[in-house]
Amino acid sequence: MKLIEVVFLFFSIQLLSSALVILFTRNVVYAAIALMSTLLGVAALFVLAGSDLLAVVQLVVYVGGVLILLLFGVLYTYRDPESYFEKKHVLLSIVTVVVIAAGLLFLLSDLSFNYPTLSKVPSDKAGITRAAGQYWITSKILIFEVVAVFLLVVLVGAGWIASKVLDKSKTEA
Amino acid sequence: MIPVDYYIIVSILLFSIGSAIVFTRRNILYVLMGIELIFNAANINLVAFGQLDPDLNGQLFSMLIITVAAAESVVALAIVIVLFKKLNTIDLNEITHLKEK
Amino acid sequence: MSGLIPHIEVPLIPADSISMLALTIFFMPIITFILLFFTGKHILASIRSWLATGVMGVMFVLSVYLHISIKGEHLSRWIWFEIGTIKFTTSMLLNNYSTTMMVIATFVSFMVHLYSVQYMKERRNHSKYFPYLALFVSSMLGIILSDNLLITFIFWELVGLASFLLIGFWYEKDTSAAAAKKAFLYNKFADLAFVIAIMILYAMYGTTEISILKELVNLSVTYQAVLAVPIFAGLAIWFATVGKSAQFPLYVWLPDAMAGPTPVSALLHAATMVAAGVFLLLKTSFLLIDWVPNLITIFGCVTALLAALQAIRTFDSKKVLAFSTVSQLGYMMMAVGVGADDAAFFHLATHAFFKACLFLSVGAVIHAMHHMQSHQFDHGQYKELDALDMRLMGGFRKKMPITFAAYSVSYAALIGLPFFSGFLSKDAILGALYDRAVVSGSWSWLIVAVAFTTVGLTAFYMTRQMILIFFGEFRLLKTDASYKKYFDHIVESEWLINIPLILLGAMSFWFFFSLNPLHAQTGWWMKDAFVSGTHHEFHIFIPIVASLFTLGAIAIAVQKYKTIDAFVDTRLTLTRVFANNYFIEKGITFLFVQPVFMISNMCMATDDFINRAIHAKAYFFIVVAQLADVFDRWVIDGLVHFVAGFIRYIGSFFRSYLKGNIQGYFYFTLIAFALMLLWLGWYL
Amino acid sequence: MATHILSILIFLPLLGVLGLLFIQGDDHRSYRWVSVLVTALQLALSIYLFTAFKPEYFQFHSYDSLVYMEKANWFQLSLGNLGILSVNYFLGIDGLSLSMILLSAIVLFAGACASWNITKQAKGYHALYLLLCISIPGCFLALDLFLFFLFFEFMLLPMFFLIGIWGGVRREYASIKFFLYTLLGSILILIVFIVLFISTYNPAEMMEYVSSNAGVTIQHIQEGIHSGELINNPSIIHSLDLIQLSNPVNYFPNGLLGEHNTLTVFGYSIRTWCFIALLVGFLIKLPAFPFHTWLPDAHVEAPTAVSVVLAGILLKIGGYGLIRIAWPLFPQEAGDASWWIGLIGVTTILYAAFVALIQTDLKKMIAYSSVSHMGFVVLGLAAAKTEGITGAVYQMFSHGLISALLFLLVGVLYDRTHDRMIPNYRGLISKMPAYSVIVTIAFFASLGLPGMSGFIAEILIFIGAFKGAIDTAAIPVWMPLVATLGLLLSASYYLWTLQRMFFGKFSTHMSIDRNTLKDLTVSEKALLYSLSGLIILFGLFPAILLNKIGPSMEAWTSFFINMK
Repeated sequence: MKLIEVVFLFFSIQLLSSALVILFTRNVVYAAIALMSTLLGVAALFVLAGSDLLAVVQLVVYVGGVLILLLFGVLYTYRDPESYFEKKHVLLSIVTVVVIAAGLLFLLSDLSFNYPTLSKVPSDKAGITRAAGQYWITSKILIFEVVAVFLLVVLVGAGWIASKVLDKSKTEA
Repeated sequence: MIPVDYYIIVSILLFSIGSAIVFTRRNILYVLMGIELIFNAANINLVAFGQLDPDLNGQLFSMLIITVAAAESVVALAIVIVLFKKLNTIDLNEITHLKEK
Repeated sequence: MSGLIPHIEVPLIPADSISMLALTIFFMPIITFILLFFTGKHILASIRSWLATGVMGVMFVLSVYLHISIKGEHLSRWIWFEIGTIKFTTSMLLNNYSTTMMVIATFVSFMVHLYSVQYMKERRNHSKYFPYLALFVSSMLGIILSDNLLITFIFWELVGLASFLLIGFWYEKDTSAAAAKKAFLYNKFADLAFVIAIMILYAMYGTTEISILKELVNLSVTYQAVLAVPIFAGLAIWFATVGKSAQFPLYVWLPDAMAGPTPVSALLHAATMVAAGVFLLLKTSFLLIDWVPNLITIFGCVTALLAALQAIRTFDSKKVLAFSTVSQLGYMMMAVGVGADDAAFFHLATHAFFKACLFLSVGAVIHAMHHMQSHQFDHGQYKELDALDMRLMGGFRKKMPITFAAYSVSYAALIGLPFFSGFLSKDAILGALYDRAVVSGSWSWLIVAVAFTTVGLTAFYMTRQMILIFFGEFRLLKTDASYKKYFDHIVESEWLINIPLILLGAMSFWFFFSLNPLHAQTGWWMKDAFVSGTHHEFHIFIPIVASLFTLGAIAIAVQKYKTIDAFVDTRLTLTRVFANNYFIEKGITFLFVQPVFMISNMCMATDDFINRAIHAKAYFFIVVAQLADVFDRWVIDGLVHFVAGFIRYIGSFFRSYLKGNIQGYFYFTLIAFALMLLWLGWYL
Repeated sequence: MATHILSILIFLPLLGVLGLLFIQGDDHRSYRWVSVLVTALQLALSIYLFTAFKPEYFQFHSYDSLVYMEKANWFQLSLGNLGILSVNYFLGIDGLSLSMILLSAIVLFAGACASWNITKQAKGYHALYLLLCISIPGCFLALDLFLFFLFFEFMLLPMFFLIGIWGGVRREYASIKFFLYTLLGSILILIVFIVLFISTYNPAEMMEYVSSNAGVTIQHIQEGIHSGELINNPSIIHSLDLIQLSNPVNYFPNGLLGEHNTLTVFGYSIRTWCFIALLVGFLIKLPAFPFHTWLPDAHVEAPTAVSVVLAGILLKIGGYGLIRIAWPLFPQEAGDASWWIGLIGVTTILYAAFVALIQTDLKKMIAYSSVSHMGFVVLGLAAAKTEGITGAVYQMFSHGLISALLFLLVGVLYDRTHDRMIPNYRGLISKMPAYSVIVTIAFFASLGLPGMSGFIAEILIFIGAFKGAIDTAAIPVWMPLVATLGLLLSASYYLWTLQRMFFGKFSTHMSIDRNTLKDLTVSEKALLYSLSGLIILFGLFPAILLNKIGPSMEAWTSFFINMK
């Protein structure tokens, strides 16, 4: 077992166990923290897969953006401590996980991938960041622009929906 | 280099857990988190296969997914807020308005 | 057809200075009308009335000047409008005829205005009265001056409008409103003939210029070409005057028109409305050929006799005068019929003055009666009092001497006593009738006999009116002695009323018309006033016989009414016939009005029928549409509904498993996903 | 600007409609200003047109006679063996259109002012009204029959909704009746247009195609068609250019309307049937007996402004169509049918007058009087003399003004009391003096009192009809004579109404609130007085209009006589 596989194993267990925490915890705040842990683990896997740029993006977008939003949602919907908690469905959860995972793994075991032989390894010492940046910014610029505009529209729209409700609640109060 | 199969196994497990969260939790915030996990599972797959591709298309795709997921969660949060304002609950068992009357 | 008549160019002639003066006179009342109509109640009543009166006085003075300074004929003609090359002209003809008529019209109008200033002072709705009078006068001037039948027709109708407005002046009284409508409609009916005359003349001769038409008619008469045209045109114009100049059988509107204010009646009867018809007929007398003049004579004769007979039995003081006017108009028409245009116009002139005077003096009496009524009203014991009823009058001779004097002078003129104007003009007409009878014989003698009889009748009913109004006791006291104290208050009218009476009364003397008191042929009037005029032999026996008739009738009347109480003066059958205007109106109602309403109802029914037919068509379409709808719904739609329903059934079966919970949907997605995986695995 | 003045005149209201889009809120005040402003601009433009129009002696239906012509090809459609359909955007103005344009501008402006009090869905109302303002001048100016029909039909749409939404109690019934009646007429007209389209060709436009062949003239093409060389050629151009249609050479000799065609249907030629279809189509619009029953219902139910436009302009389109299209295209048939047309005219005059006499609804009475007065137009047309035809056009013009005034007056009363029944009022003159004065003016104008515009029109029609009867025996002599009774009847019903409603002691039916009977306001006075002023102006000085349109009408008559 190579070191890198050990590292992979470590992060895999870390992220899967954090995910299980989300599945089983009754406290939504814990769940949010566990989610952060999971996302960090995924970022680590990205690094291991040689795409350090994506790992950074994962950190910035998910941990820095989505998670904060979720926490805000938690705060906003806070009513009383009871609502933090809900009844556990441990058995149901386990059954579901097992059934889905088993099915998929069973499927995977039947599959045999023909991996292509690598003509060149994209991740050299400098990482793929420079190459990826140049490549995306030049020949795939359209996708970036589409994504950018889409994001802008979504953000403005979401802000507008929420602000309207908030305004109304303010005037009602 | 770690075999792609490993990644796939991790992603399958992550996807299963995420699905389980979506199916079993009643709090809408948990459901959102589950969806994020599912997204991440998909991303892991893409990145794993993407390292075999010199054109980096897999990574580009997962980049797209990350942004879409971010947008999705923003909209979802807005919807949660509206829902909470309107129905005063985020319990999915109580939000059954889609049912045919 | 029209090719047979030579075409005559219609030259355009600019107006000379005399014509401009006449135009100025014509436009003065129009401007007054516009000014007073639109200022309405915003200016003081006295300013308004004096302004109108002043304008009328200036017009009179200018007319006199025009009449003196005019020599020969002054014709001016302009283009009114043109349709491409077709020109519609308007023209003005000044000659002795028209200027004389202008002087008469403006003088009488001036007098009536003066009178009205006082008369209308105490009556309501003052503000529109003088503008309407101005409109009346200006339309009359238009008829007098215009040399174009189309333009004449315009003013002809405007006279009708003005009379409508003035007769209906006290619109709150139902009789007034009805009389106004009646007057307008009777005139409108006759005016249709005018329209037809214009149509005929324009279609045949291509113009409506009277002077051009005159040449053309003379030409066609000379050539003996299409004589029917002037005959029918003349007939139509005569029928138009039957309405306006109140001839049998359309004269019934005139007595009703007494519902208007008394000065208006005076104007209507003397110088404006009824005179317009005779004047027009004189103007277009070249159209009256062949048998048309005889027809005119006969109708004139019938009118004179019937109206005189009716006057005998009427108790309404103004209606007596109205019937008298109708009767005198009959005389004028007779004169027109026998071709004595000069005599007809002469009688028109003299009649204008004395009839205006008669109306105004009777008006003064009525004014006094009204005073009495309003006095009573002041004392809070108002009783409806017919101020026009001669049976309630009497003894006004001593109370109102000036009025009495004016009345009796014009009375003498009307019945044709020597030394008065009526004597001259009536004798001229009688002489003309006699001359005609000598020539044509047979039935013409009957006309002469009726004319002389009517002279007697005129004297009779006028004497009766005079006695009833001015002599004897004040009979109102017999019915209600409480009027005594008011009767004692009655005094002579104000000077503004008396001056017109005196001036108009003075015009009844002979010397204004002829220095020879017995015969007008040598007077300046007959000599100068006419361009055309045939010479008549003077028969000394005619005035003598006429005077004998007159004196005899006076004697009978005095004998009869000196002692007999007026209230007994009723013979039911005759009165009923007279009061109903010989059932002319009933006949018109029966012959025209009722059928019109019958046709109206029939037309309305036809309309309903058309509507029903359309509805039936619509219903038919609806039925067809329903059938198509049934086919659509059950056969074509049925198939579609079956397929759709089947699918919907399946859908609803599965839907019943969903509880509206989002996670439920996830489950189903998952199941579907799993099935897909299974399927995938199966194949792999 | 001067070259496109006609287009500007027509499409100006489109700007107004766009303007309405940008006005927010339910406030009807700003909408009504848009309508008034736009129609005022249209009025100013048409007055400019009117003053700039120079009367000259010209030929009827020739390109030279049109002042301010606008012509552009709109589209061309190849129909295979049938040839090519060419549709032109073709506008032009001559004396006939000039009078109608002036009238419609005046009446539309009056109607816009009368829409002042509309509060129910004001935005939609004014938008529809402005659409009406487009289609009406368009109809009077279009000289391509395709374009004409487009505008003609387009008028129905706003009219239908204006009656159907803003009308009285039975508005749905009235609007549907109006729509179906008029649609029937439109279908007949459309059929004739299609027949015209397939049986004519347009040599002028074919010239443009073959202009590469030097030396080919219009005569060559016409000779080619007539000798049969060019027939059945897919490049033959058909168009509905009215000027070309007026030339009998441009009909295929063997076509449905050609001179050699011997096909008959029920014993009459196709040309006769086409004329009858056109006649009925336009008589429905006019309307004439027995196609008139839509009018009283439509009038009674329509709101005031729509009544004004309906009586003031829409009826005139029927008369305009007869004069502009039916008579010039089928002169022979029109001449042959003159007896029947005269009969329709006289019947309409008398029939409608009789019915008007016994109406108890004031608005219905006026509606029937409109029918009666439009009968004069038919009578004037039947005789086909210059005087009569000019009288007919003048009658349309003057009746447009008078009926607009009358319906405005009814609207004034209805606004106040919501009751139009004649027996329910008495002695109104003492309560509403100014109103009564204008009513009297309007009534006398309508009954043809001299000094008002109606008189000039009617007397011209009478002398024209009688001249026609004497000169050409187009109609029998009794027709104009009997028609004069119409004058008496209209005097009867107007004076009777005047006597019943306005004279006598003041009293009203107990259902009427007397406090609502207020006299005219200043703005109402301004509108009504200016309309009555116009009526008197055109009655005293007919030269203003007649001198302008006279040459055109004379050219019309000579054209008609030559073609016959």
